[in-house]
Amino acid sequence: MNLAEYDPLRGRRVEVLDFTGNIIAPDVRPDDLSDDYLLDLYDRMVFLRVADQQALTLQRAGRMGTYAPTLGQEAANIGSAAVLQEGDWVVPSFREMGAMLLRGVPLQLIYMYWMGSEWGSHFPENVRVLPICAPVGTQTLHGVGLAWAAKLKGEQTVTLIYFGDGATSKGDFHEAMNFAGVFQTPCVFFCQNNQYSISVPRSTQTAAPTLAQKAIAYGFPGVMVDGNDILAVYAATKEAAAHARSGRGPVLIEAQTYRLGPHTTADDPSRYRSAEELKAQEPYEPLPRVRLYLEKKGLLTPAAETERWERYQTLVKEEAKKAEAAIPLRPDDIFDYHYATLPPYLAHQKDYLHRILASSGEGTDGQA
Amino acid sequence: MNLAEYDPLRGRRVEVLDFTGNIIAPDVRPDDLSDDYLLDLYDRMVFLRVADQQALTLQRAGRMGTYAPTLGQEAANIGSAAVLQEGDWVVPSFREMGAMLLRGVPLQLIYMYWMGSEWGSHFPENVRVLPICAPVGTQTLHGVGLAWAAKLKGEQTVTLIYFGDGATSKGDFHEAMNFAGVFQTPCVFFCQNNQYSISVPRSTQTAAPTLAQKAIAYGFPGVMVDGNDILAVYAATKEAAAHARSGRGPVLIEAQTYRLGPHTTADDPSRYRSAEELKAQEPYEPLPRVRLYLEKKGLLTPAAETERWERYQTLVKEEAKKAEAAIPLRPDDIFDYHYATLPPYLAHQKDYLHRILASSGEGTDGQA
Amino acid sequence: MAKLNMVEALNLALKEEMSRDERIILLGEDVGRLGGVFRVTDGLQALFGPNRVVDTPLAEAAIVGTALGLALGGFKPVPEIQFMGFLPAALDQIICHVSRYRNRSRGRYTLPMVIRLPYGAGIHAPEHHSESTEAILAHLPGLKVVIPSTPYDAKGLLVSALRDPDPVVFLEPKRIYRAVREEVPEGDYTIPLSTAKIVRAGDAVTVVAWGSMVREAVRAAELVAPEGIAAEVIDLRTIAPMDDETIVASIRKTGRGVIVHEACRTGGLAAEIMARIQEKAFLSLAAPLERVTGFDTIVPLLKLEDYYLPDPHRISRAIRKVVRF
Amino acid sequence: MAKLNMVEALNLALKEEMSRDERIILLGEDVGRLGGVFRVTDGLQALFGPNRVVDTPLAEAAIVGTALGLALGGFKPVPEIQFMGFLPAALDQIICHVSRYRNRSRGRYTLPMVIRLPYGAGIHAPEHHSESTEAILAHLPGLKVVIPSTPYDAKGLLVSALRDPDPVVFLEPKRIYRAVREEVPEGDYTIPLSTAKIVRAGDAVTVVAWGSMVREAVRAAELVAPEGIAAEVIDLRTIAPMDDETIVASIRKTGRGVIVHEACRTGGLAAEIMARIQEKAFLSLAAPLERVTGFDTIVPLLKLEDYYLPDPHRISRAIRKVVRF
Ligand SMILES: Cc1ncc(C[n+]2csc(CCOP(=O)(O)OP(=O)(O)O)c2C)c(N)n1
Ligand SMILES: Cc1ncc(C[n+]2csc(CCOP(=O)(O)OP(=O)(O)O)c2C)c(N)n1
Ligand SMILES: [Mg+2]
Ligand SMILES: [Mg+2]
Repeated sequence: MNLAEYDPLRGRRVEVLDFTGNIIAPDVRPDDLSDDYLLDLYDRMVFLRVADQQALTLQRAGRMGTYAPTLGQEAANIGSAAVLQEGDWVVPSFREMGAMLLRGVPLQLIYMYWMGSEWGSHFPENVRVLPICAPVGTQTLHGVGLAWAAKLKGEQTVTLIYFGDGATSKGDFHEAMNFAGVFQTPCVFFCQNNQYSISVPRSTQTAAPTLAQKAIAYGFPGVMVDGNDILAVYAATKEAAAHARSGRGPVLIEAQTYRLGPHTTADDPSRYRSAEELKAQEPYEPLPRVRLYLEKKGLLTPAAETERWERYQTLVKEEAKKAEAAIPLRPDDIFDYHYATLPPYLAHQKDYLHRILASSGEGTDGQA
Repeated sequence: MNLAEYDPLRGRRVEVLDFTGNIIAPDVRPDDLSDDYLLDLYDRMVFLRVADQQALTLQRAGRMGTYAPTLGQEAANIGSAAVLQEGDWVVPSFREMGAMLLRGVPLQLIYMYWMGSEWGSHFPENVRVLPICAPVGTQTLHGVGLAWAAKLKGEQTVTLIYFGDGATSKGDFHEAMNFAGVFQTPCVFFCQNNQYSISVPRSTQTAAPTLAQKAIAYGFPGVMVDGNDILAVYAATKEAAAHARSGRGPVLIEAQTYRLGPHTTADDPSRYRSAEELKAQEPYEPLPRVRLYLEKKGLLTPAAETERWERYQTLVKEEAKKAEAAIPLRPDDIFDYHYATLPPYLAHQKDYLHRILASSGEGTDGQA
Repeated sequence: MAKLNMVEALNLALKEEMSRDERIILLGEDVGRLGGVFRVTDGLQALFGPNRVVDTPLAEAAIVGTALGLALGGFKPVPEIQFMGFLPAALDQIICHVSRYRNRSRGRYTLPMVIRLPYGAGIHAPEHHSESTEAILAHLPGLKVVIPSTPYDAKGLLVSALRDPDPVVFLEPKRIYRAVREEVPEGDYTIPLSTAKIVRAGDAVTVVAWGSMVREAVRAAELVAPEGIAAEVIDLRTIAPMDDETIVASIRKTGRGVIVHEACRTGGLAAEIMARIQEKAFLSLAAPLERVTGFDTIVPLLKLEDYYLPDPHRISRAIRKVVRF
Repeated sequence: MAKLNMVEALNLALKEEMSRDERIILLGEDVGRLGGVFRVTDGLQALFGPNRVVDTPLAEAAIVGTALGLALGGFKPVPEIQFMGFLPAALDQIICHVSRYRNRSRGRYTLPMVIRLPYGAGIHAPEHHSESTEAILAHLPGLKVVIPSTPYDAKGLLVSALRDPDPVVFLEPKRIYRAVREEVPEGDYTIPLSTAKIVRAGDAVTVVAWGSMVREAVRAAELVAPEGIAAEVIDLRTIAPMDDETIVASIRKTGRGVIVHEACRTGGLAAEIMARIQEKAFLSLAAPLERVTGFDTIVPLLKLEDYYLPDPHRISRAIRKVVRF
């Protein structure tokens, strides 16, 4: 496919697989995305969905803190990260569990993060994924810096930077896009436009009819894609990554998806969107269309499908248990990672905490 | 003129008067901009140039602090502010002395500001101009807020927001443009693109070929204009202001001009731009073309021209003297304007300063 | 009289003042339709319309910066920053402009506005949702900074802030948003800014706290009471400009002091209070002042969060220490 | 050995370290072609090329935020913020990320980077060009904050900062950029971070200062010397993590202290130093500690600026006051 053919000002977006499971643009489907590979990606989407459901279960049971679900955004998560190669970086926001898993972050760690442990961001050395980033939009700058570093080192790698529709309103997004344009950093800006920023609908977020057209402000291409269509997401991201990798500069992708769940487990979406709206979106969600396609192709049987879901349900429960078991409740951890060497005053404060914990409440030593 | 005809993506910009003094687009020239009015505006351009030169003289003589000259940007300054009506607001950056003067800020006050007195921003009650703003780009948000206020009050006023090419890289500019689009605030974003941000050329500031096209990111029109052509600036700003005033939302204008002087009196432009580049720009500067036009029309004689410059030279010297005389050297002023009522600790600190000033250096009272 | 929690008391204050003063406009992320993520603005958009309770795009600098413009344009804006962890994005506007406009223009332009801000730890929130950086705000000339600790005070202080001619940052301790209920009258009452309150009288030691730490300090005072230690607990309520006279008067009486805050220790506001006490009541001091604070660390994620916060046990130890000095 | 001013000493430090360590990249507004508005980076782009000395667009958050990414990518970036008045725009990146990355990831990701920042008043600069908000930075866990006061120290400290594994904010007092010359050797020497320096010995009173206030403090010490008052002047040099031991040891000897800073008073770093002194050396204190600081106001524009800054006269009065207490 050719990015230039999808000028957002002319309203075109990349679409390959419709919601009934039919390929509507066979020419756009990349060569390397075989049916077998698609089955593999479907597998990852299912795994993501099950892992997401498990997180909600854990949260409801008080075993996890506030959690931001990915329900409905599986295609955007998986289809985009699937195009990456060794050495590429992922810079997530906080709704990219699928992309993080795909690039090698163990589910156990992601659970540990949401359970409230910094060890959940202690990724394995070979995993090129940045930690989850809570302050909306701020991570886009880190991604541009990473891409810039790769360029300066002469690496042929790409940095895939995720953020939401809400993030496009932040100054940091603007500055990141602009630096990326100026320094022609090899990165792809991947916007998961899930139509909401907590309660604020996309229409209130900006007066621009599309988010993709924001790229025009920075002199590089922007493209809209059906974010619930994994083949379209894959095709567009692959093209964008190739563009960036070959030194032609950054690309913005607006993946139009829909957040089927609440913003986080602390949210009550019924206050700001109707049951009808939600219902109308359900047919377009990303999983059934892939299943239908694969079934038509004879690559998926109902039995295999059931087996898959069950297997993953077992697996994610195990990951959750491992996560809980692996979280160290060491007060020292509060202090030990602020500097390469613990400064004396922090050693003193750590010592104080130990004394407090040891004390019966009758001690006489103060904190100072 | 019709803003829509000047799509920046198609490279068109508004031009009316060429640098030889010929009208090249008579149809674009607005009806209300008669030759007599143009003479009046020329007068203001001359005044601005003389006031600017005087500031440089004052600075060199140690009678003024660091100063940011407007040399070369007279058309952008005057042509834009000239379209405003009673009740409209001007939100300046720091290179808009012309616009400020035109909207009623006494030159004396502007001199006082650059001489280093906060009283220079104590504008007369009826003057709707915000203080000079040093942190680049931050004022754009204030302008959007002011315009929003006008809209909420049902006023038919417009806010004219000035900033430079460098400012377009700041997050605040982005957030201001986006809020303006979302809330359809009646304002005009007026970018004086003078090709430099101190030493950084426009080409390093953004990869977008034009700044006007940045408006596309926010869903409202952007238009390029020859910023050294006062008729073009007037025409475009008038159209943009009418657009905003009638409730159709904001407009971005990129006035392409050139900073003929240093960034400020503290700057040495020879370190980053060649004498040749400067020389090549001089023919396009805004004053001669208007003079040539008016001369051809018989509205300006060499004698009148000489008289004008001399008269203004006398006038600005008087303003400078008045400014110096009017700056109160009251230490109390440091304290008295932080809150509506002076809090006790500030009263105490003020008192301390008085004692320090009164003391011979042998006092025994401390600051606390 | 209705027993309200702090969220309800703040909501009532906003509702009453918005009815009284048409210039008041609320703006921020999710403050309208949703009623705020903590529901402080619940129901207000339905009551006052989307022009007065405005859902904005996600942009903290813009929320504060356009509020500044609204104030210059004759309104009394009440921007909300959703969590204090996201305040830094608005600090440029606050430091460079909000705190300076009156002085910069020698009183020509003034900014009546109230920046609302849920703050503090203790609710097991995600990363960046537990910050307590009030010391930064208190270091900025031209601002007023208010922190209520009870529903009643919250209403009275917010009304005062809304009627103040200068910009006020109003910090809401989210840990006690719903933790306490007390009688909060409808209708007009105010609590003047910059007045501290003695919430428990005593003559052995002065304990100064604000926000969610007031409750902890009172509990600590209760812990040591059986030991014959009468601790006087002061709720600072406004941290800038600060009512240090009430503190100093108490120290003159007790000769001993403990300052408590959940913010990290170094450069926290306890240091300023200690400096003032020793400047103004040095000879009254019978023991070194103690501070009980958060550690000089990032607030830990929830698994370790409970180790971080000062609690009655820690405060009581510090009280005993200064008393037995 | 060459006599250099601070600008030249910093330039030399950058040049030598950039030759030594290829990972060092300078980035910021006007740092390249122009060599920085104060010429600290003069000639470096010609020497190391535009990829290592990078003129950026005007965007402070991006300068720091992309520097963070460069550091994660294996470089050692040295972002410059042109004036401390424009630091607030980058504070979000500093507070939410630069200071936290190591802790957030339990050491998996670290950020060797040095944020350079001319700061302070006294050069009659325009509005927003005289700020001194170091107390805000010192309140942030995870940062180191360094402030040299002489050319020699400037080089030695900057080299240490550049070799530090953690993020350092390096504040350069522009008032003394060109005010002093002293011998600054070429080649390798470092001054360890977090070590204060006794710049003048004495036993009657301890005066603590940093940046441009060190010179004022020394002059004040000279003013009172003929009166028989031997003031010990300490240059703090690193304000976070702070070498309070040197201060406390001095106070144990002198029993008296004056802290000087040009930043505004309330919540300034003097408060923290006073708190630590009274925590650690209460019984040594023979008089209340005094602070001589900027007022709790915005730094005035140039016509009134001279009234604002602490000077030898004010400091000497405070010294006499504590000595005669
Ligand atoms: C700077 C900042 N402001 C506010 C918040 C609180 N908040 C968390 S997520 C969110 C909405 C984000 O919307 P979007 O960018 O569309 O991402 P989504 O949650 O839809 O994936 C808000 C307001 C935050 N985390 N960071
Ligand atoms: C936020 C901020 N960063 C840096 C500066 C220092 N500075 C003053 S003007 C300027 C360049 C501004 O360029 P531009 O916006 O094009 O306006 P111009 O000076 O050309 O009129 C810079 C970097 C500043 N004033 N504010
Ligand atoms: Mg969203
Ligand atoms: Mg410019």
